[in-house]
Amino acid sequence: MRTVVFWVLALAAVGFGVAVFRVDSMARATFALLASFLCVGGTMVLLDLHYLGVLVVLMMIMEMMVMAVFMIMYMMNPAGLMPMSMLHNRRGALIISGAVLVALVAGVWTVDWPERAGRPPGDPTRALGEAVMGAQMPVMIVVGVAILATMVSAVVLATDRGRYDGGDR
Amino acid sequence: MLPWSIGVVWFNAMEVVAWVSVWMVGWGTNSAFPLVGGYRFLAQGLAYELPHMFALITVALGAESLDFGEIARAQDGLWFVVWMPVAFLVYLLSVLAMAFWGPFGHPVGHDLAGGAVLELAGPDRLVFEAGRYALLVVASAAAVPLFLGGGAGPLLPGWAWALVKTYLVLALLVWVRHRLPVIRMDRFMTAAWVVLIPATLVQMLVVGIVVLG
Amino acid sequence: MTLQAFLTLAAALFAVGLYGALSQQSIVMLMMGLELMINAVLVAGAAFWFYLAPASADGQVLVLVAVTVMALEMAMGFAVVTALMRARDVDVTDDAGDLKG
Amino acid sequence: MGLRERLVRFAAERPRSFVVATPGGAGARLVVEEELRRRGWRAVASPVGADVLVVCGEPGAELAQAIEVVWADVPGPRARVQVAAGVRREAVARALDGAAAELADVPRQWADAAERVAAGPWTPDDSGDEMSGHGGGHGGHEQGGHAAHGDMGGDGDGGHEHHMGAPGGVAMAERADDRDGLKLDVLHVPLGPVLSDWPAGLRVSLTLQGDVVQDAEVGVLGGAGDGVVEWGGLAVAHLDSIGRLLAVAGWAAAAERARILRDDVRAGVDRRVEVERFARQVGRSRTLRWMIRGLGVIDRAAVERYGLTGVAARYPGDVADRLAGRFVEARKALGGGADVELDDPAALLRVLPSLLVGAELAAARLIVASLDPDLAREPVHG
Repeated sequence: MRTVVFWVLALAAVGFGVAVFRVDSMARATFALLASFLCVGGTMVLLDLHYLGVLVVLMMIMEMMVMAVFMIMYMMNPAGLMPMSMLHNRRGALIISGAVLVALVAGVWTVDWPERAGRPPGDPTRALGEAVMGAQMPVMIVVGVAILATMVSAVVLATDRGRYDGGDR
Repeated sequence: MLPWSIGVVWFNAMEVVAWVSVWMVGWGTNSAFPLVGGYRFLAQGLAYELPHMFALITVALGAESLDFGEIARAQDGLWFVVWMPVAFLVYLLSVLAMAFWGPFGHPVGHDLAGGAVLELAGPDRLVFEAGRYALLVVASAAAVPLFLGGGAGPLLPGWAWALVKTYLVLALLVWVRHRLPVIRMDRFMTAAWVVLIPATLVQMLVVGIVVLG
Repeated sequence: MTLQAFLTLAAALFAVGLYGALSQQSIVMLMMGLELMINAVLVAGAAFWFYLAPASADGQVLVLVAVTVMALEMAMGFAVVTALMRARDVDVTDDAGDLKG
Repeated sequence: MGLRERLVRFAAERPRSFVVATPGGAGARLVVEEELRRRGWRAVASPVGADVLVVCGEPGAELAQAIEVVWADVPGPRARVQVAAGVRREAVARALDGAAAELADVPRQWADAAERVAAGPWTPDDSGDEMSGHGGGHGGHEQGGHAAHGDMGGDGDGGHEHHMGAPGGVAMAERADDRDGLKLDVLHVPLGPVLSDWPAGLRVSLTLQGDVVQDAEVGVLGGAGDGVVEWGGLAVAHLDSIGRLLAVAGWAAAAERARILRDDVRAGVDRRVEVERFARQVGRSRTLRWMIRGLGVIDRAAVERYGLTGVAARYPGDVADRLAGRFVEARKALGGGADVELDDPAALLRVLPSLLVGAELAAARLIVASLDPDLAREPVHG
């Protein structure tokens, strides 16, 4: 039963992933990407990573909504009317990504992966929590500083004066 | 299999789906006013989401669990509403903002002749309004295990108390509907980020100290 | 539902993302390609945690970091596109290739 | 009487009505609003959610055309009521009863629906000329609709039933310099003559980027009436303006209270104490002040430059100051004060564009509601 669900979600995720670059409306591309992420979140719940799976769902919905705003704002040429990607680099891209795919899949199926070390804990979320607050604390600190740096630099880069009158007050 | 051990995160994830649906309604009807209404709900979402998340985290910190049942049981001594008033207030505000109800009804505001729902008639409008009321009811029902001690209470059985408390929270939210002017996000956003977030953080600090102490 | 199956899914997502990133003109679409590639990292990380080292939570922390990186990448991407739009009123990759050697 | 008739009758008992005012029809609007409240019928903000379209006063040529387009927007079953300018309460009651009966008349509604289906779905090219200028309900559909924020109708978005195949056929959103140094899509949205709580006959065509007004151009669609409006006293006019401003600010309870007080004062009941208490209650509301502070500031220089008179001149400042000013004027008028100089609509229309540019759509609505030009006194042109 879990295998069937997995394969359904996997095919859906890849299908939506391909749809992102096939579809001709910006909003649809964004929601195709969102659907792909939701499927990935689903697969993670299958791996008993309930917390991380639902976290991906939560984060991705909010991110994709903000992305939809920017996509529509900046996609000056309506993708549906003026085809965007030129032909030559499409074929080149296809070849490169195809090669990468073949290489990766070959690697996946040939390497004999080591046996599992240890049993998954009863509650992976608690294990994650204790790790993040304990041994992996430096990781959280670095991530926190990275988020702060991104916030500051994004604001500096993006705002000039602010389109609302209140911007300069 | 179902993620009940992380009920709070699941509840939060399902709320955010409303962002997608209201934006799609506004954008899909291909008319200017609903489009503005849809984008207003995104601004409202960004304004209420962080204080709301911190309020939920405060509750989870107090009960040391993300599961609704655990949280309700953890309140048998003292209800969270008593020693987490700021979190409860912020939660109520975010319930209003989540269901764009009453003072937070700017996305479907009267000044845009109905905003996102302007072009909806008949069954579409019925489905949209039903979804909105359902969101309001579910969110106020969630306030019971989070802050009001779940089914705890004298005399009546657990489920009766849960219903009564949900009804009270819902009555409060419905009463507020016309009582306040609509709050616009260009002014509420700064207040939300500058006042509400620090307030919930201080509340979380207090709860953290109490839980550790 | 074996490790190989999950890694194949990750490889497929990575390839689709790479194709998107390489073939699209618009920077914003290029960023969506990158997001898909990080999505692949997410799946791979979760699979490795479950199938190889579930005892310790390092795999989960990796997934957490991958989710954060995805958010940061998107934020910075749009900041760059906004700055580019304001400076040069263009959002297509060809016109923004000044750094090219 | 079969179940179906009983159900239809029950459904038609309390229809939702969309009230449309023409410049000369303000008096009729007051009577209609009072009658609707007495019957408990809800007045809705958009024609799409309405069953009965009530037109107060005689619209001019262009306004009539705008009302036609709005009438096409009202989904069936639908009924239409035309109320003359100097109408009495009984006439309005009879007209509304007629509308309720018409809604319950199933065969007639079927005929109306069949005729609309025969006319076929709406497509942009046959939607009349540029000046259709219909109201908020349908505001952006023509010009703004296709340039919906840069995302083309062509790529099929949601419920749009027709697909614009050839890209040439679609009015693409042209791009203009943003106030923020970017070049983004421009959306032309008319705050049309047919909009709830909007000065009758006024049409402000906005150029929007996002929901920030880049440019505003004011137009007046005349009414066909003789232009004189008997408000029944200055206090009634002020209370009506206060009610509409509070409705636009989204404070439904206070707007309703203002309208009840307005109707009582119009009926001659002495409401000075209640208006006093109501004024204090609205004045105390910090949320309202927080929301309308600093919008549409008119300083002394603007008063001279545009030759403003009336409330805008006597109470310079932002929307909050004008609201407080209207309360003071209403209380003075109730106390039998000397009649003061009314606001000159032409001057208000001149000052409007300068106030609206740079404001958000919601702020623009509040600014217009705070000025509330009564175009009936405006010399009808265009």
